[in-house]
Amino acid sequence: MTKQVQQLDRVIIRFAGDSGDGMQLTGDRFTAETASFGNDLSTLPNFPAEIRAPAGTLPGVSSFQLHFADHDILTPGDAPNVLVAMNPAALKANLSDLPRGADIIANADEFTKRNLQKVGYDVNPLEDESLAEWRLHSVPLTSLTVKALEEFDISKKDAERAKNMFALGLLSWLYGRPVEATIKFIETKFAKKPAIAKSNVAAFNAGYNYGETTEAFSVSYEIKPAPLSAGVYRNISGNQALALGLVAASVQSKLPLFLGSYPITPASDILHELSKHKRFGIRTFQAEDEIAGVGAALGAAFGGALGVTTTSGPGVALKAETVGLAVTTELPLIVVDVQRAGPSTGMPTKTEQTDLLMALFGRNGESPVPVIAPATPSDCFDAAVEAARIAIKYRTPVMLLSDGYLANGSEPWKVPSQAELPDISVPYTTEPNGDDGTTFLPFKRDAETLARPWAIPGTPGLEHRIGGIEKADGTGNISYDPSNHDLMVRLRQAKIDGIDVPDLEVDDPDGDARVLVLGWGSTYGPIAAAARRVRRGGGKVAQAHLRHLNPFPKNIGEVLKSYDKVLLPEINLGQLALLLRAKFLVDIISYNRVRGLPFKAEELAGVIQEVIDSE
Amino acid sequence: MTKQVQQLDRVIIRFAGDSGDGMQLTGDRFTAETASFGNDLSTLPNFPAEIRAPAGTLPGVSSFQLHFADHDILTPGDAPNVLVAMNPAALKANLSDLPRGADIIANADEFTKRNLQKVGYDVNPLEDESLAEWRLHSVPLTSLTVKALEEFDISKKDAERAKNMFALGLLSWLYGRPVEATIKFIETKFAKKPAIAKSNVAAFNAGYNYGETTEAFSVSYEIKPAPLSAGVYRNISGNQALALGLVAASVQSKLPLFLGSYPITPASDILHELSKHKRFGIRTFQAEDEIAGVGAALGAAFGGALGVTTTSGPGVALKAETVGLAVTTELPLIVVDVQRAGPSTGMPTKTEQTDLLMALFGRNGESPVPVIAPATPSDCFDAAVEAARIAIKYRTPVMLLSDGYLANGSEPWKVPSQAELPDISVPYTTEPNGDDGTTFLPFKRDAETLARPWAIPGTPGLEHRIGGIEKADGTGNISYDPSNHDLMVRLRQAKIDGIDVPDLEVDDPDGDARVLVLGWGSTYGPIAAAARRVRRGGGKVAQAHLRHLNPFPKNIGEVLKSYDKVLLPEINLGQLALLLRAKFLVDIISYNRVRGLPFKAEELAGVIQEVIDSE
Amino acid sequence: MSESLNGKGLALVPKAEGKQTLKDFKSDQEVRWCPGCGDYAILAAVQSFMPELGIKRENTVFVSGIGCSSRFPYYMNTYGFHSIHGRAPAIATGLAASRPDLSVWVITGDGDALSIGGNHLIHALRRNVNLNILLFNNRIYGLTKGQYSPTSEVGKITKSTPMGSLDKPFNPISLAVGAEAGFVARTIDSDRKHLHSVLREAAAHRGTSLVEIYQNCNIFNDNAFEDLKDPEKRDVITLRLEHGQPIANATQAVRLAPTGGLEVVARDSISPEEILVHDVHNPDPSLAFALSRLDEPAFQHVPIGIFRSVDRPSYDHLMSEQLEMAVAQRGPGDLDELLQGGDTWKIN
Amino acid sequence: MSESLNGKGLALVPKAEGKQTLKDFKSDQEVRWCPGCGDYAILAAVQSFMPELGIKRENTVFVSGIGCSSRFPYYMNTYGFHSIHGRAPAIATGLAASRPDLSVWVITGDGDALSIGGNHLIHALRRNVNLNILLFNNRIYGLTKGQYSPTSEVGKITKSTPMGSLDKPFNPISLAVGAEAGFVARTIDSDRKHLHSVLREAAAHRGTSLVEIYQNCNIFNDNAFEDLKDPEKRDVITLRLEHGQPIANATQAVRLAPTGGLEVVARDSISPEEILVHDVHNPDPSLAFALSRLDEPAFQHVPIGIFRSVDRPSYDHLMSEQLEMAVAQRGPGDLDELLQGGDTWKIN
Ligand SMILES: Cc1ncc(C[n+]2csc(CCOP(=O)(O)OP(=O)(O)O)c2C)c(N)n1
Ligand SMILES: Cc1ncc(C[n+]2csc(CCOP(=O)(O)OP(=O)(O)O)c2C)c(N)n1
Ligand code: SF4
Ligand code: SF4
Ligand SMILES: [Mg+2]
Ligand SMILES: [Mg+2]
Repeated sequence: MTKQVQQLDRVIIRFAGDSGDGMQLTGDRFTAETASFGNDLSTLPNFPAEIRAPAGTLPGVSSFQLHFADHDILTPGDAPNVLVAMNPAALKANLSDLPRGADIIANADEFTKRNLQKVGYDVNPLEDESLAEWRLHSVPLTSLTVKALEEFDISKKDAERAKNMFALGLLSWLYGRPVEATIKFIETKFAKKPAIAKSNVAAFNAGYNYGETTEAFSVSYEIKPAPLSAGVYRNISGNQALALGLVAASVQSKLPLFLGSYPITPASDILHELSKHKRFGIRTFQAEDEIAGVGAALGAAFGGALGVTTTSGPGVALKAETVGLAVTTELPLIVVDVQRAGPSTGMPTKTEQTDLLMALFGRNGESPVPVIAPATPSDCFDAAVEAARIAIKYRTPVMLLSDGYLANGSEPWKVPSQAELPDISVPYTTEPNGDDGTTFLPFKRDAETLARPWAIPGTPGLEHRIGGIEKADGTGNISYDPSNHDLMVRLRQAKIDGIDVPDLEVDDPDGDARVLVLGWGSTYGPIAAAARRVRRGGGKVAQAHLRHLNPFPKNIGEVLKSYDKVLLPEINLGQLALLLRAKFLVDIISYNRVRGLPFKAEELAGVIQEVIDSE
Repeated sequence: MTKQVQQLDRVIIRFAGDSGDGMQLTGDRFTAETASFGNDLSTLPNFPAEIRAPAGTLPGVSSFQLHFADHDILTPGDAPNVLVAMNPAALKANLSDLPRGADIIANADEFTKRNLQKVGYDVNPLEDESLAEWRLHSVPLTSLTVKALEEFDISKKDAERAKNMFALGLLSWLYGRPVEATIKFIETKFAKKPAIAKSNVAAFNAGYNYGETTEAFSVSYEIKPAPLSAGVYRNISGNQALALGLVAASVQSKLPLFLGSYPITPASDILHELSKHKRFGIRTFQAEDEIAGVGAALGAAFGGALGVTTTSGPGVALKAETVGLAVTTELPLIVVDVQRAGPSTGMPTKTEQTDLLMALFGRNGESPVPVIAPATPSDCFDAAVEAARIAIKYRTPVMLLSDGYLANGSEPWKVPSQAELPDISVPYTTEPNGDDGTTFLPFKRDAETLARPWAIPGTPGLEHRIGGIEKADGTGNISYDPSNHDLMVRLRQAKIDGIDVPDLEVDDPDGDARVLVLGWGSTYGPIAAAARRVRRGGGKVAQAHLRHLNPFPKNIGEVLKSYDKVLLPEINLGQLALLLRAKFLVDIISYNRVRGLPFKAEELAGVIQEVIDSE
Repeated sequence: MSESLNGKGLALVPKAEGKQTLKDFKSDQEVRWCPGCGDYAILAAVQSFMPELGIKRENTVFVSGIGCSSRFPYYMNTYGFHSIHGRAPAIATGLAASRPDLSVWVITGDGDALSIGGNHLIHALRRNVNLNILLFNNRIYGLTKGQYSPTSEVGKITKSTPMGSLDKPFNPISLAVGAEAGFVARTIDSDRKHLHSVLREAAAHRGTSLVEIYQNCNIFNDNAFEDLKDPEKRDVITLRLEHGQPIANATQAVRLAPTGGLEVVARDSISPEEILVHDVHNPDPSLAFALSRLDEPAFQHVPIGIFRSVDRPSYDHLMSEQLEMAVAQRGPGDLDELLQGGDTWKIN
Repeated sequence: MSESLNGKGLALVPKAEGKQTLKDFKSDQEVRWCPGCGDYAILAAVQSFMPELGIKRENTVFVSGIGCSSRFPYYMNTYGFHSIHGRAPAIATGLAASRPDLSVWVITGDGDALSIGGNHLIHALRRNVNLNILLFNNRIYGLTKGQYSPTSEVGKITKSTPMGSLDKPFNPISLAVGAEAGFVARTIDSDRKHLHSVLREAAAHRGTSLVEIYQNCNIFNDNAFEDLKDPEKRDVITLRLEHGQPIANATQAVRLAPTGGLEVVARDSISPEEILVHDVHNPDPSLAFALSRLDEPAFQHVPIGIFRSVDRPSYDHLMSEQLEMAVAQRGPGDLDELLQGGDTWKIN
C-alpha cells in the first residue's frame, strides 16, 4: 500500500503520558531523529516534581513538546498539532492546549474504567462524541506492543513498558524520520540486557510498520530540512550547553575549572555533566550545602582556579553572603542561577524570571555584580563563556541567569570549533606592583578595567592577605577610614559600570517601527516569534533583547528613547522594567504573566499588536 | 572664688580616649546627667571594632559625642565645641573635626614621648604653637586623679583608671550638671568592690572641685532646660527603644514574644535587652546561626507567638531563604536589620543605609515584604510596634531597618503610657471557615486585608499543613496549576500593596517651597537640622521623611510631583531613589555619601541650598 | 521540677478524649511517593502508632525539610509544616521551645538532616529540645533524582559521581552520640513492630530523640538494606539492642574487647556471661558510641534498636523554668513600669 | 598511590630553599588583640613553628572565619584569607582540593567552628581534605563582646544569658570523632612546647587535622583554663596522651572500666600493666571517643595531646587521582572533540 505523503512546513508534537511511561525519553529520541534529519527544532519538556507521581493521575502526567520545521523557528510552539496521549490523564491534562482539528493519538488500552475514573471521566472520551472536533486516532498501543513482543523471553511488564517505543516508531513513520540512530541508541542503552534491547527495537519497528502497513493512518508527512547555515550541528539543552560553555571557558582561559555545587532542580544536570569531564582537569565538588558550594568555589578562585557554583533560586539566596565576600575581595567567580518558580520552594520544575532583582541586590551593602542572561538553550554556551570572560578580566563574581525553560528545552546548535572561540585568558600577577619595585599592593587597580591584581598562593614575594572587612585602596590593609570606604564603594561600582558590554542591537526590518518590544533571557524565542507574526500581519515592531542586565549596554538609553512605546514582557511582576524605568525614566509598558511556563508567541503577538494599535 | 557663668543655648562635647579609658561610660553618664537636667540631647558613640585595640594607637581611639541644648535638637552635632582628649591619639584622631576656637581639654600626663611617637607627633602639640587657634586646657588628669586617691587602699592602676571620672566631674562642673545620680550610679556599679566605688566617687568629686576651685577654668556655662512637652522622659538608644518596642508589641498584641537570634554587631544589644525581660513571658533563643534564629522564630510564629529575629546585614543575607518561606506560608514575623557598613563584613561598627534593596528584593521569586525604617533612636520604639501591627494583621514577615547610628545613638524619649499604645491584637482563627461550616481553608483570605487565617496547633478541627511549595488558593494544597500560581503571586503582592500606611506628611512652614528634601531612616535628624538652617538663611525647602518603604504611602506620588525638585540624601548609592524613580518616573536628585558616618547637618544644608539656587 | 518530667515526653501535651484510630491520622491528600518506596511503610507505621500515644491530635505537629521523605506531613491529619531544605530542626526548635503542650515530630532525610541540615541537627541534639526526629536514611538523594548523600558508601557511582564518591560517609548514630544526644536509635522501614517499639520510647523521652530509619529507595538506591530484610541473612547480622539484655543473635555476640572497645565474636566461642548486657541508660556515651561502630565492615553485624536513652532536662523546660523564676522573683512584667524604668525625669 | 602519601601531609608542597626564621613569618600588620589575650601566645607559637616545616612560605595559606581569633591570618606573612563567619572550612576545602601544592591552615574559634560553622567542620572532617584546623576555644564569643558559645558550660551568665545558659556544650573532640575525623588533638595556648609537638603531627597528617587549642580570653572569660595552668593543679589533672605511653600522671591513671569504657583511678591503686597504653593509630575510634569523655566532671582529669591519628586517603588526593585516571583511560580533554560529541549532523 502506498500512502499519500503530504508536505508540511512545520509541526508541533506533544508526547504525554504517565511519569513512568518514558515520555521524556521518547521525546528526546524523536528530537534526535529530527535533528539529524536537519529540521530546525525547539523542545519543551514538562514533568512533575514527584519522582513517580501516582500512576494515572493528573499530577503524574509528564509531557514533552517538540516543534520542528523546514525553516528556522524560535519556540517549542504554542499549540500542538499532534498530541500523543498514553492514558486518560494525559489526554485530560493536555486537551485544553490543543487547537480544534489537531491530531490525537490515544492509547486506547489505557482508557479503562478505573483509569477514566481516576481523572473524573464518566464516559470514555474516545467513545463518545466529545472529541469530534479533533482528529482522533484511537490505537491500542499497549496490546499491539505486547503482541509484537510475544516471541521474546521477557516479562509482560517489560513488554508493556516498550509501548513508548511503539509510539515512537509510529510517529517516526508518520513524519518520515530516520530510524537508524534510535535503533543504535536502544541497543547501547540496554547493552547489558540484550532481551530488553531486542524487544524495544522490535516494538519500535512494529510501531513504524504499523503506520506503514495498516490503514489506521492514511497520510504521512514530509517536513523538509531547514536551510541552516553550513556547519556541524547537534541538538542541545540549555543545561548541557551551559556546562560545555564552562568547559570551553576553562580551556580558553587556561584556568582549571572548580565547580562547588549542591544538587537542586533544575540546575543539577550542570553538575552531572561537568562531573563527566575530568579529562579536562575539571574538579566537581558536591558540597554539603549551597554555602559550602560557593565557598569552595571562592577558595579555589583564591587559589587561581575558575571557580563556579551552580544552583537555583533558593540556593542563590543561601549563597548571598559569600557572593558578597567575593565582591569585596574582588575574586573571579561564576554563580549560575537556573531560575525556577518561587518564592521559597515554589514549583521546582517550572520556569520563571523572578530572580533578577535578587541577583542584583540580594546582598548586604553596596555590592554590585554583573548579570548575564542567555536567550536560548544553545546560547547558554556563549553566555557561559562571556560570564567567565568578565569574571576573569574584571575579577568579580558574575551572575548567570538561566531558567527552567532554557535548562531543559533544546534546539539545534551549530557547534563552534575551538579556533572560533575567544581567548579569555588573563595572566596571574607574578611581580610586585608597588612603586618601589618590591612591595605588592593587592588592591592597586588596572587603570583601564579597575581590576585588582590576581596573585595566587605559590607566587613568591606576593604574599598578602584579603578579607571581608573594608580594605584600604591600594594596600588592601584593613581600613575604617570614612573617605576610603566611600572611595572603595564607588570604585567597586565603577568597575562593574565600566565593563565592556556590546551595544544592544535592534531588529527592525523596515526601520520605521514606533514600538519596541524588549526582552531578556528565555523569553527571546516567544518574543521574536511574536514579532514575526505581527510583522507578517503588517504590524511594525522593533525587537531587542538584553543579554547584559548589569551593566546595561551603553546605547540602551538611546534605544529606549527612540521609540514611542516600549513593551517589556517578563515572567515576573516587572523586574527589568523597574530597573529601566529607574535608570532612564521611560514609561515602559510591562506585560507580566507568572504561570511557571514560557510565553506563547500568539499571546505576545496579540499584546504587541494591542500596543501598536493604541498608538 | 566665684566664677563667671556664661549662658549658652547649645553645646557639643566629644569625649575621646583609648578604648580602655572608659569613654563610652563617661559619655553615658554625662548624657544621663544632661537628660535629667532637662536639656534636649542627641548622642553619637563611635568605637573601634577591636575589643581592645592596642593602647595609644589611632585605631584604638574610642569617642562619644553629645549635643545638648535649651531647645529641641535633631542631631549629635557636626563639630564639637569641646574635645576631651585623654591621650595624643585621641587628639590626633579628632582634631580635624574641631572648628577653630573650640575648647580642648587634654590629659597632659599622657602626652609622653612614647605616646606621641606612637601616633607620629614629633613634638608635643600641647607645648608648641600648633594648637594656638583652639582654646587649649592642658590638665594632668591622671596625676591629679592619682593624687586625689592617695589615701585609698587601691592599686595605682585602679587609681589611674579613675581618671575618666575625674574628667567627668570636671565637665559636670563646667556645664552645671546635677551629680547625685552619677554618684549613685558609681556606688551601684561597684557595689561589690567598695574601695573602687569610693575612689571613683572621690575622683569624680575631685574633678568637680578642680573646676570650681582652681584657676584653670575661669568660666562655667549654663544651658537652660529645653521646653519639652510635659511628660516623663528618659534617655534612650535605638537598640533599647527597639527592644522595648518589641516588648510593648508583645503586650499590646497579647502574643508571647519569641526571639530567635544570633549575635552580631550592632544588633546584639537587642538580644541582650530582651533576654532580661523574661517576666513578660519573652523567650530569647541564641541560635547556632542566623538561619536557625529566623527558623526558630518562624516555627514559634506557626505556634502562635510573635516571632522576631534580629541581626545586621550579613545575617539578613543568610536569612533570605527562610524569610521567603515566611512570605509564602504567610506567617507573621519581624526581621530586624540593624544596618552596618557593607558589603560583606564591611565595617561592623559603622552605620549605613545600604540594605534597603536587599530587604525588598533579596529573595528568590516574587517575594514582597513590607519594610519600615525608624527615623531616630526613640522612634525605634514606635517602629517596632508598627512592624508588629502589620506583621500580625497581614500575616507577613516585616523588615525593620534600623542602623548602627540609631542603634547606639540616644536621645530623650517621652515615655508613653501603656494606655496610649495601640491595641494590635488579632484573634487566632478557631472555627472552620469553609462554606460547608466544617472544613478549614488555610488560604482563604480576609476580604479586606487579604490576610489568611492564623490557626495554631492545639486548635481542634483546624488541623492543616503549610509549606514552601506553591499552594492552591483557598485550600492551601500543593498546586502546580499555572493560573493558580499567577493568581497567588499577585495575591501575595496585592496583600502587601494594600497595607494601610499613613500618608506622607510634608513640613513646609511657608507652604511655598519648590524644593522637597526627602529622606528615610536615620538621616532624619541631619536632614531636618539642615532644612532648619536653610530656612534660617531664608531658603525655602519642604521636608518629608519616609517611614514606610514598602508599601509607600498612598499620597507619595502626588507629593513628589508637586515640587520642582526632589533631593534625596542617602547613605548608600541611591537605593530609595531607584525605587521612587522607577515607580513615579520622577528625576530625583540623589546625594550620596557612604562613609560609615551619619550626614552632617551643615553638609546637607549646603547641598539643599545648592539645589534651591539651581532652580 | 525539670527532673520530674524526665522520661515523660508528652507530660505537658493534653490527652485525647475518645479513642483514636489509624484513620484519624490519615489526611485527605493523595500519597505521592514512587510505588514500592519504603516511605509508605514508615507512613503506615507512624499512622498506626499515633493513636497509642493518646494525645490530642490537634496538639501534634509534623515538621519536615525538603526531600521525598519530607512530604510526610501532608499525609498526617495533624498540624504540619513542610519547610525548607535542612531547616526543620531549627523551625521545630522554635515551635517546641515556645509550645511545651505540643508533640513535635521532625521528618527528615539523610541529605536534609546530615548534608545541608547537619548543623541544626547536632545543635538540636545538644540542646535537647523536646523533639522526635525521624531520619529516613535511604543513603541517596531521592527527590533530586539520585546524587550520593552523606550516608552513601565510598565509591558510590551516581549522577554526580560517575567515577565513584570520595568522601567517607557519616554514621548518623556516631555523629549524634558525638553531639551529646540523649536518645539515639535505629530501626528499619520493613519492621513495623520494631519501628513502633522505638517510636514509643522516643516519644516517651523528654528531649531530642533521634531515630534513624533505614528506608529503601527502590528507584535510585534499591536494596540498600536488603541484607537486613533477607529472611536468611537478617537474623545472623542484626544485633537487637534491648535494655538489660545481652547483645547477641543466634550466631554472633558482642563483648568488651581486651584492648578496649567492643568486638563481635561467634556466640558459641564465649560464655554467656561474657556477652555485653545493653544499658541504654549508661550516662557515659562511650559504649553507645562503640556500639555504633560495630557496623564496620558494613552489614556484617548491624545493631538495631535504642543505643542510648539518657535523661537530662529538656531545653524548652529549662527555658520555661527561667520565665517562671523571673516572675517568681520580681512579679509578672508590667509594661508601664518597664518603659518608665531607668533614669527618668519629668517635665510639667 | 594515595596510600603512599599517608603521614606525609606536606609531601606535595615545595620545599623552601634557605633556612627560615620566625621573623619570616611575621607580617607588617600591627597585632590588635586585647593585651593579655591567649591569642598572642598561639600566634607566637605558630610563627616560631612554621620554619620547622621547611616549606616555601608562599605555598602556605591561612584561612579564617570571623572572630577575634580569625584575625590571625593578617599577622602571618604568608597568603591569607580572612573570610566570613563559619565558612573557613568550606573555603579552605575548595582551595586545598584544587591546590595540593599548598599547606592550608584554618584558624577558627569556638563560635566560628562549632556554632555557625558546625556543618562545614564536620563535613571537612569526614571528607578528609588536606587541612589543618586550629580551633581556638575560649568558650565565649570574644569579638561580639561576650555571649556564651557552644563550648560554654551550662549555666553560664553572659550578656545573652542573664539567668544562665541552658544548653549542654559540645565537646569538640567527641564531636570530631563522631564526625569520622582522622586526626584530633587538644593543646593549650600557654604550653608552647606541647603546641609545637601537636602542630608537627597535625601538619604531617595528610587529611583534615583538628587541633583544639584552649585559649584564654582575659576580657570576657578570664581564667577559663586556669586549672590547667596553675603549677600546683596542672600536673595532677592533665593527662598527657602520648602514643605508646601509658595514660597517667603522677597521681591519676586511666584504665579500661570493667563495665566497658574508661575510668580514671588513683595511680597507686592499680598495677602499671593495668594502665591504658595510648594508641593514636587505633582504627576503631571508640577509645579515642572514650578518652574525650574523661573531662567529666570538668577539669578533674583533662586529656591533652593527640587523641587519634589514623590515616586514610585524603579527599583532594582521591580527586586528583580520578582526574589522572580519566586522562589515563581516555586521554586529555579535547575541546573540539567534546563539543562535537553526541549526535551531530552536518549541513553543507
Ligand atoms: C536550599 C535547597 N537546596 C537544594 C534543594 C534540592 N533538594 C531537595 S531535596 C534534596 C535532597 C534530598 O535527599 P534526602 O534528604 O536524602 O531526602 P530523600 O529525597 O532521599 O527522601 C535536595 C538536594 C532544595 N530544595 N533547597
Ligand atoms: C554571619 C555573621 N554572623 C554573626 C557575626 C558576628 N560574629 C562575629 S565573630 C562572632 C563569634 C565569635 O566567637 P568565636 O568564634 O568563639 O571567636 P572569638 O572572638 O571568641 O575568638 C560572631 C557571632 C558575623 N560577623 N557574621
Ligand atoms: S525517589 Fe526513592 S525515596 Fe523518593 S519516593 Fe521514589 S522510591 Fe521513595
Ligand atoms: S576579647 Fe578575648 S579573645 Fe578577643 S582579643 Fe580580647 S581577650 Fe582575646
Ligand atoms: Mg535520602
Ligand atoms: Mg570564642
